[in-house]
Amino acid sequence: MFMKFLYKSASVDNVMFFIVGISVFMLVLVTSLMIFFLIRYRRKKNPDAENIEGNLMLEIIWTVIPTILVLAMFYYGWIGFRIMRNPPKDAMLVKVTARMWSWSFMYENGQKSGELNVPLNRPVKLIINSEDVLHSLFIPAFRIKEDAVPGMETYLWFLPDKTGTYDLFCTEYCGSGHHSMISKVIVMAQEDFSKWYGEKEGAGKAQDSLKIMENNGCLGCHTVDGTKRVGPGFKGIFGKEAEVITNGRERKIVIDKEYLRRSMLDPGADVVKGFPDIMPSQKGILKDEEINAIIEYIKKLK
Amino acid sequence: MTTGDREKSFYETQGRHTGILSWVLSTDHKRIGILYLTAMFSFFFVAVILGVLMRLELIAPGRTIMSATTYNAIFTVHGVIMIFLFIIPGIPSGLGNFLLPLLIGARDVAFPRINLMSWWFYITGAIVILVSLFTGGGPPDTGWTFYVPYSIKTGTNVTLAVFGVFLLGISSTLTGINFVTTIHRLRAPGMKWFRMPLFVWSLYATGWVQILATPVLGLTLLLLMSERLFGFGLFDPAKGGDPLLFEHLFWIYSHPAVYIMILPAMGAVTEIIPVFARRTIFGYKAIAFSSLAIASAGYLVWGHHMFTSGMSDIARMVFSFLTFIVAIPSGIKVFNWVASLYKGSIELVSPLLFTISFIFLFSIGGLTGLVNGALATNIFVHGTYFIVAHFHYTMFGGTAFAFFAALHYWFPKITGRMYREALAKRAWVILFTGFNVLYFPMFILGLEGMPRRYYDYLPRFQTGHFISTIGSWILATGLAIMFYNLIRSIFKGEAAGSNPWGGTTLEWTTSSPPPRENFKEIPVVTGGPYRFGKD
Amino acid sequence: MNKDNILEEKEDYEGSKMGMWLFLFTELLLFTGLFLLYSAFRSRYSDEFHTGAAELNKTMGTLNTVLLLTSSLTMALSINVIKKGQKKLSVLLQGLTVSLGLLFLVDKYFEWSEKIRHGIYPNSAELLQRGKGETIFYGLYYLMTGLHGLHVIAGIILISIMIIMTINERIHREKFVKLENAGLYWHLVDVVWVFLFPVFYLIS
Amino acid sequence: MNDNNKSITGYRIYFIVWICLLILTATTVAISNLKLGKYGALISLFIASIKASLILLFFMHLKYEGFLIKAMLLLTIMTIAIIVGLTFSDVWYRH
Ligand code: HEA
Ligand code: HEA
Ligand code: HEC
Ligand code: CUA
Ligand SMILES: [Cu+2]
Repeated sequence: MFMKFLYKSASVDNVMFFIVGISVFMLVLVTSLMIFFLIRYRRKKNPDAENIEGNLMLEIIWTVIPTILVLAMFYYGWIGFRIMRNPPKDAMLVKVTARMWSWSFMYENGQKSGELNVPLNRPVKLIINSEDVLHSLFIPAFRIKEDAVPGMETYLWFLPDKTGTYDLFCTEYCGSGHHSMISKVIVMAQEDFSKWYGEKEGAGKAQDSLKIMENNGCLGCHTVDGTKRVGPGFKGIFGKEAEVITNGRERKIVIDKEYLRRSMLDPGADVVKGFPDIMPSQKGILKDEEINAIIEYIKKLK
Repeated sequence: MTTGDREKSFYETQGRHTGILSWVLSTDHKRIGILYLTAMFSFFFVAVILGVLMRLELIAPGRTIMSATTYNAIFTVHGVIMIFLFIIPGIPSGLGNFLLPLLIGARDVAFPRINLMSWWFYITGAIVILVSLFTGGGPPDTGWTFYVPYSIKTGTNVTLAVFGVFLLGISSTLTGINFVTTIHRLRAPGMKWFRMPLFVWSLYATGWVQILATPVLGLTLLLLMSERLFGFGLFDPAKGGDPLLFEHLFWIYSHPAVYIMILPAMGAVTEIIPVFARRTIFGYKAIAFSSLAIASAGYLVWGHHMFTSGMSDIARMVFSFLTFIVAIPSGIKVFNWVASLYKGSIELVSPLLFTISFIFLFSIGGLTGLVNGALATNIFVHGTYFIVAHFHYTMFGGTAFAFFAALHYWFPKITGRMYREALAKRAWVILFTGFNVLYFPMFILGLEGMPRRYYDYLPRFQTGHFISTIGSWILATGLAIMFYNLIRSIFKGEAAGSNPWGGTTLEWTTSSPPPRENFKEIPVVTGGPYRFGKD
Repeated sequence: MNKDNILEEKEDYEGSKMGMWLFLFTELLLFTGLFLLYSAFRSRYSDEFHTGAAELNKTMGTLNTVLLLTSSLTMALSINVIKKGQKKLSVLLQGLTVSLGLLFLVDKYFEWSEKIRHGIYPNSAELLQRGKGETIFYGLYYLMTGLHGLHVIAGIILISIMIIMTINERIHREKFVKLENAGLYWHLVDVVWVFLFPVFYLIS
Repeated sequence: MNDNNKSITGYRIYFIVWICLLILTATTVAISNLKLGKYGALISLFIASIKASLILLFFMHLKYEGFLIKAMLLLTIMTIAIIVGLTFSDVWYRH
């Protein structure tokens, strides 16, 4: 039902060509006139200048013509934009959650993934939210971008009309991992997509703990091999004593199940000393089983 | 220097204090101007080094010389220094202070003591920012835009840095008040509004922007500080706040601020063109009014920085429309400048060279601004290197090149000496080449999808980044030569005499450097500012 | 004679006043930012703003309004009086202005401390538990009245300096622009309050 | 400095203005007790504007100022209106 190759991106590109075309023309005009005057009226050749105070006609011309040009630019830009803001009714819905520093895509059947898998030629509507700070979802190949704002839903849509793998970036600065908040858009043929979609559906529950952590972005800040990133590493912490800051006061605690659970649901309550209080709360995001699975997993990491 | 009865220049008149105090406690607008210039270029130097370090890091994918945290701090500090310490005070507070009273035939600005005070705010703010780099949680890493909620959550020393910027805001506001009052009250007898040099017009327009926009920045920063200290929650969605309102408040100031940066620059080149074309300016009134038009339209467009922020679609449309309106008066200026060369008798010396390249580079920057301003294309290029290229073309290619032009042009007036013209031209060639090699690839990178504020990038972006880094070295060479030439000439240059270029505005009627009170006798003005040749 | 001073000595009456007005405009824009936030949030949380406002002490707010309005009167009179050379009366009126300003602050102090005693202050558990709208309402309440309070303090300091200058004859019947400017500042603080008052106390 | 004194305003006018201000304060408080809902807010803002104008015109001598200061104030108020108006093009129409 939709037209040609990269339909929407083409509309952006047309606007781009239009504006850049006019701009290049204007630039060449201005520059060549300047250079011509510099040569033609150089002092050696033209020792006596002529005082020309102005010319009303010219002023009007170079006010009116640019005005018309920029209004045309505005108009095309706006038309292109209107297409971008009106997703077709039959679009496939994908919920996007951004967090420091990973993306999570949730499909209508509840399936989660860290990459955006979409079938060919079906419009996709992305509903975007953020768990912590501002992010921005950018897919250069489809010329679309929209910020992920905590506490507010934003949206985007695009028509994946060519199979392949495309880059997906975060373009709103969000901390030290901003540059690594990169994912992929994989456009696959309908059959491949159905296979992927169905296959994952059954596997939803049996995901292992590491996968849970990957899909929820924990590994953007934590590691399982003991090194520190933005947050503490998980290796060997269970049962150890740690210094945390509670309500501005330092205290010592022993890392046990309860503490780990609290760390995930209410990370601001006890902040590990030496780390910033930036971890997003997982309340309402991780299910109870998932939390338990993670705790078990951390327990075993020796 | 000529005769013995020459009036003592302001350098030789110390005033109430001696030594260094005769500078930092002086209320002489010329001394204050020089204080600004010195301080500004010191900070510029720091920020330039940071810029080059960034480029070095970006020469290849992966870690080259620094960690991600360091990189983020560096681009933040680079941006903050360049914007708030260099380019905003640059022409108005630095050159403007020195020149404004000279241009309108006054002995000083309207409030000399407040002028000194605003320098002290400036320097204190600058010091606070520098201190924030080495204390607390380390240098701020938010980008110069300080977007919430990240700027509230990060553990780095944002509060102190923001306080520093707040002080700079006060400094800028006070300068604006001072200039507007000065222009209203202290014009020499006979200098009607339409006899003022066009630089003064642009300073006047700038002054109003400083008065009416900067307080909003002040408030925004106060709010950011109090969020960090007390957690009111105005910008924290968990407490009911709204991060987009912060963006509005920030850009309500920061878009008009880009016109604080460019307007005085436009004014400065408008002084230069007629002098070297030996003819009057083309379209005096059009240029004067376009300054006011740019300043006022500048208030209407801040939302174009927020086209992808989740703002309402109606607001996006309105702001996009208004954005295009600002382009028109800028265009008027450009066309009038070009027309002012027509049938001139043009001498292509370094100030004019810098001016011509200013027009060229600013046009590129401005025209790509149109790409940013159209909705469809903005969605694509926002947050990419296309924007980085756009604003370096406008700020560096625009404002800074005009600033360099102005420095060369008024150098003999300020120091009483002449720089080496041949060397200045050579520096210009290298600077101009380096500039384009450095920033042009960024347009391409942006269109390929390279996001800004990225410490690391995918290998497919490498070519562009590599060329760009090479460009930064060429540019550095050019700047080094230029500054070498200027600094050397302060001490060793030939004496310049009071009017080496044959300028017709009032500053050239007094000796170089000017005496403490600028004019032996306040001149009486009988005609327009640019009267060459016959009449 | 030190050269630095020549230019500072001569006073430009119109110029000083223009400078002051320009400064006042910057103050207006400073508060504009806050009123902007207020109205944006109000349109989102209008019910909560009403409940919030209902809890503020209207009597105290009204009292404060009267105090400030009266202080504006005494301030205006003090300038009139100095123009006629009645130095003592002017000092007295300025003193009254300062006292009324101080009373305003005392009133504010009681208001704030009562709220704080009830556990309502930025980021307090009580407030967070009441929900988003009220958190924002009280956030704005503290910010806006707080910033206004700071201006009152600044005004009090300024006028106190004026009192000293009047006593020292540095302000007198021929030279009073400083006093006028201080007055302008004080009236502006009053104008801001005139808007703060209905916006916080009267919308319930 | 002979022309400065021309702007001496009579004592009487000050007291009248002051009394008007107090009356307006009383009115606005009284109206707020009537609970007029949405209109109440508008009315109280309207009254506040009158009060502010009184202070500006008389206490701050705006009435006796030249054209310039008035024009400048107008510019400021217009700027404020623009800032608020354009921001609300977002706030009101966000989906
Ligand atoms: C000196 C500084 C300066 C100046 C003068 C400008 C001038 C302009 N800017 Fe720029 N801008 C910045 C500094 C500046 N900018 C900065 C710092 C940022 C990024 C901030 C950040 O995010 O960190 C930015 C970002 C920015 C954006 C947001 C991009 C984004 O993040 O999504 C937009 C969008 O509209 C924009 C537009 C414009 C426009 C339309 C002009 C116009 O005023 C330009 C007008 C000039 C011309 C048009 C050229 C000359 C005219 C002719 C030769 C005549 C013929 C032309 C016609 C057909 C009209 N700018
Ligand atoms: C006026 C403003 C200005 C100027 C002049 C510059 C100058 C430079 N900037 Fe700019 N830049 C900004 C303002 C400016 N910048 C802003 C506002 C940002 C956004 C920050 C943010 O995202 O928050 C930015 C961001 C920015 C980025 C993007 C970072 C990112 O998004 O990841 C990059 C990357 O290359 C960069 C590079 C440079 C370089 C290489 C220079 C070079 O031009 C520097 C080259 C100059 C030299 C190398 C000169 C060396 C001189 C000497 C040796 C002479 C001696 C001098 C004296 C004696 C005084 N800058
Ligand atoms: C934005 C970065 C970030 C993300 C994403 C993140 N964390 Fe954290 N985490 C931190 C930081 C920083 C700390 C230390 C400060 C604190 O306790 O709040 C931390 C602390 C913890 C702790 C306590 C560790 C200790 O040593 O005491 C646990 C457990 C934890 N996180 C689990 C998780 C899980 C599970 C997820 C994913 C569902 C996750 N985190 C996602 C940043 C993050
Ligand atoms: Cu997420 Cu940048
Ligand atoms: Cu802008």
